[in-house]
Amino acid sequence: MTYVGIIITFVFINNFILSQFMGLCPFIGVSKNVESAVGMGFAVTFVMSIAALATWAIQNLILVPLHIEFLQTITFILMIAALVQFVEMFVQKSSPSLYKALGIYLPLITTNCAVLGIALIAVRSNYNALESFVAGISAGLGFLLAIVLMSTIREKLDSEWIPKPFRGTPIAFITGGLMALAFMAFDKALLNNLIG
Amino acid sequence: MISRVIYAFLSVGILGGLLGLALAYASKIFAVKKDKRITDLEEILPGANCGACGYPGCSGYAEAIVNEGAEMTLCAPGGADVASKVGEIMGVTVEVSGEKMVAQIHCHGTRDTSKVKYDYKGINDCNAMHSSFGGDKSCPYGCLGLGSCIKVCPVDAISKTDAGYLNIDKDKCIACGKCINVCPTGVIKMIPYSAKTIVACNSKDKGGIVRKYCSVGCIGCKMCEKKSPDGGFKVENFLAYIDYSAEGSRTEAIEACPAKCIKNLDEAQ
Amino acid sequence: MSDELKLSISSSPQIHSPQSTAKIMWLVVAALVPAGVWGVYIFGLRALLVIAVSVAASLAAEYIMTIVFKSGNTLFDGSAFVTGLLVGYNMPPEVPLYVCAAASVFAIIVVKWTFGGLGANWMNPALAGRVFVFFSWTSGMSKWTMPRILADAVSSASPDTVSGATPLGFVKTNLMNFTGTSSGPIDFLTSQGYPVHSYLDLFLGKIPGCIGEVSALLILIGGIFLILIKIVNWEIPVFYIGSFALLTWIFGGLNFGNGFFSGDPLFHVLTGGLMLGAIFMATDMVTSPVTRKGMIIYAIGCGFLTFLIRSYGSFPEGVSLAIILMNIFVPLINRLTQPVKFGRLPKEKKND
Amino acid sequence: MKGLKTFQRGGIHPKGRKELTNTKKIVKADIPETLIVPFSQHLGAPAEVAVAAGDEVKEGMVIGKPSGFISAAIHSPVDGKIKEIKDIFLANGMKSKAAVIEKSEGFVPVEKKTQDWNNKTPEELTGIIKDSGIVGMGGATFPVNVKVSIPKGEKAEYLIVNGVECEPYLSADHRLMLERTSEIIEGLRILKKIVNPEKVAIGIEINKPDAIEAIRKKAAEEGFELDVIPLKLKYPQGDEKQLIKAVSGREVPSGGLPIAVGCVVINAGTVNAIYEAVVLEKPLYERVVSVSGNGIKNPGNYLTRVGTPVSALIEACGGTNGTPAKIVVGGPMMGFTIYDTETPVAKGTSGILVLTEKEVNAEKRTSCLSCGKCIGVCPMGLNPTKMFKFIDHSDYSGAMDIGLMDCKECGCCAYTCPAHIPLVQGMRLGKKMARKKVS
Amino acid sequence: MTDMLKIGGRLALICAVAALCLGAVNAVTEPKIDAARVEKLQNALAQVSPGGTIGEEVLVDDAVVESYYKLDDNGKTIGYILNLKGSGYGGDLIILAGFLSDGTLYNTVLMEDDETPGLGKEAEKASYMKKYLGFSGSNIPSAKSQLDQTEADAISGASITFTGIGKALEAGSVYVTEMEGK
Amino acid sequence: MFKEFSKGLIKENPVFVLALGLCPALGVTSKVVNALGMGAGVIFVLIGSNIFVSLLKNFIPDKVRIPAYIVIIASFVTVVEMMMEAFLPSLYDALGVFVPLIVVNCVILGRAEAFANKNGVGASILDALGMGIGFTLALVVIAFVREVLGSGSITLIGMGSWDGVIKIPGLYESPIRVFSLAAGALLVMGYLKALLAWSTDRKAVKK
Ligand SMILES: Cc1cc2nc3c(=O)[nH]c(=O)nc-3n(C[C@H](O)[C@H](O)[C@H](O)COP(=O)(O)O)c2cc1C
Ligand SMILES: Cc1cc2nc3c(=O)[nH]c(=O)nc-3n(C[C@H](O)[C@H](O)[C@H](O)COP(=O)(O)O)c2cc1C
Ligand SMILES: Cc1cc2nc3c(=O)[nH]c(=O)nc-3n(C[C@H](O)[C@H](O)[C@H](O)COP(=O)(O)O)c2cc1C
Ligand SMILES: Cc1cc2nc3c(=O)[nH]c(=O)nc-3n(C[C@H](O)[C@H](O)[C@H](O)CO)c2cc1C
Ligand code: SF4
Ligand code: SF4
Ligand code: SF4
Ligand code: SF4
Ligand code: FES
Repeated sequence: MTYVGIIITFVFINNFILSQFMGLCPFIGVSKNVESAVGMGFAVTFVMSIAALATWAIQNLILVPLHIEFLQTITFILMIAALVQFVEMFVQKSSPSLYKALGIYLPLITTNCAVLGIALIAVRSNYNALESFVAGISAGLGFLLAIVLMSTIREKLDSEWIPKPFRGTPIAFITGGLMALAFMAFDKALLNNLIG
Repeated sequence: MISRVIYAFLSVGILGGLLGLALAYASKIFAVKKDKRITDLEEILPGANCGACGYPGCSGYAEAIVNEGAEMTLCAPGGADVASKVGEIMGVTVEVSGEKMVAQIHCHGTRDTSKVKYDYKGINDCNAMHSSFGGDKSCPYGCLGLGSCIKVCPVDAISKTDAGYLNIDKDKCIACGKCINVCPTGVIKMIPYSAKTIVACNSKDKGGIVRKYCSVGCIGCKMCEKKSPDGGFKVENFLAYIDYSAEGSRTEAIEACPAKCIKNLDEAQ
Repeated sequence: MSDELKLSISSSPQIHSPQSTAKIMWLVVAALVPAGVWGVYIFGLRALLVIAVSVAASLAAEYIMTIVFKSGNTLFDGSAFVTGLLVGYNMPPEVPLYVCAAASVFAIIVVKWTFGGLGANWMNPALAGRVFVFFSWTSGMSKWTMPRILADAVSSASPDTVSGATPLGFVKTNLMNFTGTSSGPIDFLTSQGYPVHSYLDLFLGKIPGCIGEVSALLILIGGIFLILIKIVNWEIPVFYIGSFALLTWIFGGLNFGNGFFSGDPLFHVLTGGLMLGAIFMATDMVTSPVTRKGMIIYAIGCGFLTFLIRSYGSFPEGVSLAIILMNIFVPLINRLTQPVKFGRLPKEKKND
Repeated sequence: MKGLKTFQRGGIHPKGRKELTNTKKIVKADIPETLIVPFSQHLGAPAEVAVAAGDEVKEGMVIGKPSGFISAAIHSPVDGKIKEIKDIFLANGMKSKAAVIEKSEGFVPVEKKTQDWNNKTPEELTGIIKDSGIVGMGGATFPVNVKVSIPKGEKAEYLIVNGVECEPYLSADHRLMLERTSEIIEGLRILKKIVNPEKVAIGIEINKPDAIEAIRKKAAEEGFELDVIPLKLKYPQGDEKQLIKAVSGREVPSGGLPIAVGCVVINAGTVNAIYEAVVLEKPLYERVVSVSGNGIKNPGNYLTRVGTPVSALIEACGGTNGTPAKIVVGGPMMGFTIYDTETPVAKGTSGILVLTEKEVNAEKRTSCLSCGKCIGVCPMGLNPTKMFKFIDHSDYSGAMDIGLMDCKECGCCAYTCPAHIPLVQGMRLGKKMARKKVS
Repeated sequence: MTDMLKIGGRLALICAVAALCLGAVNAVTEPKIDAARVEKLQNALAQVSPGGTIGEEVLVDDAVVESYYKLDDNGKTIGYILNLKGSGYGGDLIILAGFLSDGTLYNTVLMEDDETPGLGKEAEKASYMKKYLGFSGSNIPSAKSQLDQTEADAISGASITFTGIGKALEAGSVYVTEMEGK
Repeated sequence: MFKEFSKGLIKENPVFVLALGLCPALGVTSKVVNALGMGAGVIFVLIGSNIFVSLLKNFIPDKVRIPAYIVIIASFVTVVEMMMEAFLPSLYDALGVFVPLIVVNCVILGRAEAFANKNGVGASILDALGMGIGFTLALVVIAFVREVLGSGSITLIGMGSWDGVIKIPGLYESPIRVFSLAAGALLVMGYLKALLAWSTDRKAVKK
């Protein structure tokens, strides 16, 4: 698949949130206001792109040559966890203001399925290093798009009188559901028609 | 087969070791001191984020205690319990005074019992209505009943009774004072949690005037004073006040009040 | 105690323009009536039944929700009526009745009242309802009937090429297997023996399609009426249709193996419910941006997405999906297009 | 209509209804037996009560002294006796102290003689204005002596007279410009001496062609250099920011004063009051009030003593027609409803309207449709629906952040809103609560 | 420094032990997994094969055909089984199809897909794939209009899948005839 | 002790109340049987990892706590994965990528962090069991609603000649397909949560 195809696929068609069910916890949890959604979105994009690259290296430089693919999960997640922690420490030291903005989300990212998800999907799709990286960025951007749109809608909803039982996460899920309904406009066939 | 197990053992072990070393090293060079007391405080504060302390939420207060030396007794919802725990963490003993207070609305008048001046058309908000001639009730002291306090109460302690006046559930109230702050008429006042009675009127007008506009208002007749010799009641400015520190039964005064504006709180709920 | 006559006290302004929500809604209903009457005329009473069931389901759902949420009676503000009517207009005439009822119920209960009723929803209820049933019962939502007034043309055409497809759907699905050359959709329809192949038929509405979408003419008249009485802003329909037509003209020919700038915007504008969508649905005030600039961005977005889905997507039309997709962006657009405050103009030079 | 000046953004066109009164000559209203004179008739600190119950007072005597920099003196409108000092509600719903004055029997107003003012310095003239208790009569009742004292470092290029009178129903300024043309020109001479502007202009909406003509003619006759600018019909053109924009193309910065763009705006009626204060030595205790509305039997313009209860003035017009829906003090767009017709006329009272249901067009409020009409008509470029929603959810600082304090409460948004949402009341509530929080 | 070594060492130990255990489990499960995979493929091959012995898998470089198996009946090639890749509604479709040597489709199964349950997923059923059997080349249906009314109704709402499979099979059939022609 | 177990069922239900582990809760719930399978996998991993974390809590250095926990978790997940692929291949196919994603199921790491590293083995097992069953319960409820509405059927574990599918007449022929898709999953989740909020609110009022 071309790079354009990868981008369109992961941003729109297989949007991690709206069609793949990955990364829902932060999507619901951190979308209450636009600022934190943007912060989370960029943090996830950053980690996803690096993770996709790093796990590609593990897969192709260690696991495959040694025929120990069954250790995929454990090595990938180990890598991701360390990576996230590393990034967290680095940011905390080098830019306290950025840390204030992003820091609280970074630990959440370790347990965000989207990161491991993109690593596994990139490997299963036999992407090369650059493709994995692009897939990581695109999937991150797809997440960013979804969470930012979600947060703008939730901010609008903050100024309505939502019926009480629906306030908070229930309405967020329903909003996400309606978004997913609309995103069904983007399907594989559309991609195939578009880029042949 | 065996060789793969060995590879697995070695490679993952090495990977783990390297990452562990890197992280350990990184945590050293990137070390940032964070006062542990703040996290400890955050844990013991109730987490209601009600703002009664005057800081942006519980964690803001925690930071303020450590960094700015803020008072340790400001958390109303937590009360004495939390204050002493805060003291423990900060290494001082905190004097905590008094028992838990709760807010109560000192008016049981409704638009059926009190005279209405005009036909209000506008936002359902006490402050908005109060801007127009002090509200549509002829009584300038009473509760306007549009529920601005209900809206601000962080714990939903205030609700409308079937009779039409508002009541505060003393078990829910965390004494954050938001309702008192928002209420334009000053009809909400704090009373001790253990209080069993209130004077459900706030009118400081003379009895004759009160009679004209409200059928359940305090007329300042001093009947309650007479019926509670232990000093439980005091009338000032034509309005009866309860001295909650004075012991004694209040049933007689409740019975005697001609305006029936002294209420037993348990019944009022 | 309040028996004497009291003067009303209200905040300024003390007078008000004659508009009101209910008036707006009922005027929209009035503007929609001609297109619906035409639909019933050409598709028969079954179409009327579909509309009636949609409206009834919508009103019933609204009524139930006002009771559940203990809000005042809102049946007569007309908004549920408009939603129901538009659901009905967006259904094929032969749709199973449970499908259109489900669309209305979904629209009112899930899309509108879950968020708090009129004005609180962020997605167009009628369209969300339509998309919901479309994805749920795809085949039931793609059974088309030829208009009665085309009976002659149909009987002369070979029956299996026209087993009830809309012109747009026909062109799109059959183009996949098409190997000849064709200058454009109208030419293609003619060459395949499809009974409708003149712009005039498309414009007047002598085509199969959803009940309310077929007559571009009557929709246009209703729309102009609403624009004139300032209920609908002209920006949204004009920029929606305009950007869509432009894109179609530039890229639309590619599907036929022709070059750029050879598309047929007229065909695409007159088919597939674009008119109904652009004039009556994209303009729903609740779910469109509030400022002029925002409306224009939104309308162009609708135009682009409609083009994208129509030309490349798996579904023949793209209007409903495009609009609800853009609905998602409306809060963001509103954030980015705040009005410019008075007093931002730099101070003039003192000595000029 | 083309080519006429106006402001650009927003604005509305409510029905003018000027025909009810704009041909009615100003007549003197009977002075009632009892007058109620509030001590707070202006923007700023209430005047300090300078009399006590039982005191005898004379027409024009100071009964309230200014109590701060922004404050104004209050004068007795009649000869009589102070019956009591009590708390009353003003038309705007606020409490104020007021003197209840019983007119002495056989009181006849004194005829004033003209004085020569040409040898007075600007400072002396400002002093006279201050002592006469002149406040802006265009609605804001801002003490005029403060307004005309140009701060150091600023220069007034434009002195703009506000003859717009954009509020429906009202025609008091219109009649003043017609009937007191030379007085207004003389008043302008005084002002010109105080303010020392480069240009003097008067903006008048073209629904008052006779006033435009009269002023133009008189100024030419008297050789007074005056730019008479006819303006397109649009509410709220009379608001000073909009007027400055229309006349000079300048935009007063948010939170700034007109002087920041070199302008001073004075209402036409105020100019007349300045004339009376300086030339006739008559403090401000009398003004022209338009009494109008379909609920009034004989609408008209009345020269009314401050302190006259609304009921007395309505009586003077032959009473009401049927049951009124609202009694409004001021114009229909900015004015206040009252419930008690004993409310007195004050210095800023430009009109008394008795409105019927049909004129009011009140309907049930529904939820906001996000139609954006309120945004389109807001002359200040604000987002009323968003501010209202913030306020509705008690987020006052959210509303402040998007410009709540710039809101003029002109009412364009609420007038237009198809959902009949009381937007202006929301803005007021928001400002009130925001202040409450701050203090 | 020792602190760091302790941290690194302990993490390494945990990792290594974990890997060791996994290696052990893998040693047990892997043969089973492989066997199951082979069995599945064998079953499918047998199902679509018109007869003969199934040869080695030959990988090819083609847009649609991924690989083929020659079917040999005593030295005579009676047909081929092709591993085809088509494109459906939800992504790629992996199809195993047995052709006679004249390109006629003998039998076919859908091995992998990401289609919608109730619509495209129906193609995993033999009854769905029946519509293609017995045709060759461009006669293999790939549009609704090539079916009669009842059959067309059966795929209503899933014609993208139908077209995708049909097109892939057609390409497979053409590939077979070309191979034979050479 | 019982409290450790029971709290996970409703009061601190990981999915409905703590809003953790949402992805599998929505990703694999188009059929009841998948929910059961996923639940079983999660229970196994939860118990295993809780035991080991609480055993090793003093051995694991604080600085590499998270990587260490996650390695432990990942090991159990891999065991589940390999076992499932070997012995239950059809379930493995149905659950797809969500099996390895159990690793990042926030519930598990959450429990390791919040409970097992502070408590003894016994309590940790009970906690894991409660949370795991609570998780499974939530998944089954979601799957039940989604499958009934979206497919018109209820798929349980097949036995012998019975394929495990209960068909619901009427709905089975024309199900509301959206509920078996992503959009429907989110909607169902939203309404179930609202229902829970409403009922707890009502209970509170009654008291
Ligand atoms: C606090 C305050 C100070 C003011 N100071 C001045 C001033 O120094 N000079 C001036 O020309 N106007 C001054 N103004 C008057 C305003 O320019 C304006 O005329 C007044 O607010 C009424 O305008 P409006 O009716 O358009 O609201 C002041 C107003 C306020 C509220
Ligand atoms: C919405 C609005 C409308 C106004 N309309 C008029 C008007 O029609 N005529 C007028 O003289 N002043 C009007 N004003 C008051 C002017 O802004 C300004 O205060 C006045 O012209 C200053 O003159 P003054 O201080 O002499 O009153 C209006 C103010 C507002 C906020
Ligand atoms: C939720 C959903 C799932 C769909 N899944 C499939 C599918 O699996 N296979 C397919 O060919 N088309 C699928 N479609 C595409 C549409 O049904 C498409 O309109 C249809 O295939 C073409 O229409 P027709 O078959 O009625 O001619 C799906 C559509 C929707 C809305
Ligand atoms: C111009 C106009 C267009 C409308 N279009 C729609 C529509 O497309 N769909 C709909 O459900 N309601 C529509 N309504 C009705 C109403 O706005 C809708 O019920 C609200 O979205 C419900 O909150 C429309 C109303 C107006 C005034
Ligand atoms: S107590 Fe105060 S805030 Fe509450 S309803 Fe009464 S007047 Fe309003
Ligand atoms: S708002 Fe009032 S009633 Fe509510 S908790 Fe605070 S003090 Fe108590
Ligand atoms: S009242 Fe305020 S918000 Fe409304 S139009 Fe006027 S200035 Fe704008
Ligand atoms: S005019 Fe009224 S309905 Fe329209 S956006 Fe403004 S507040 Fe909402
Ligand atoms: S389970 Fe996926 S992010 Fe939490």
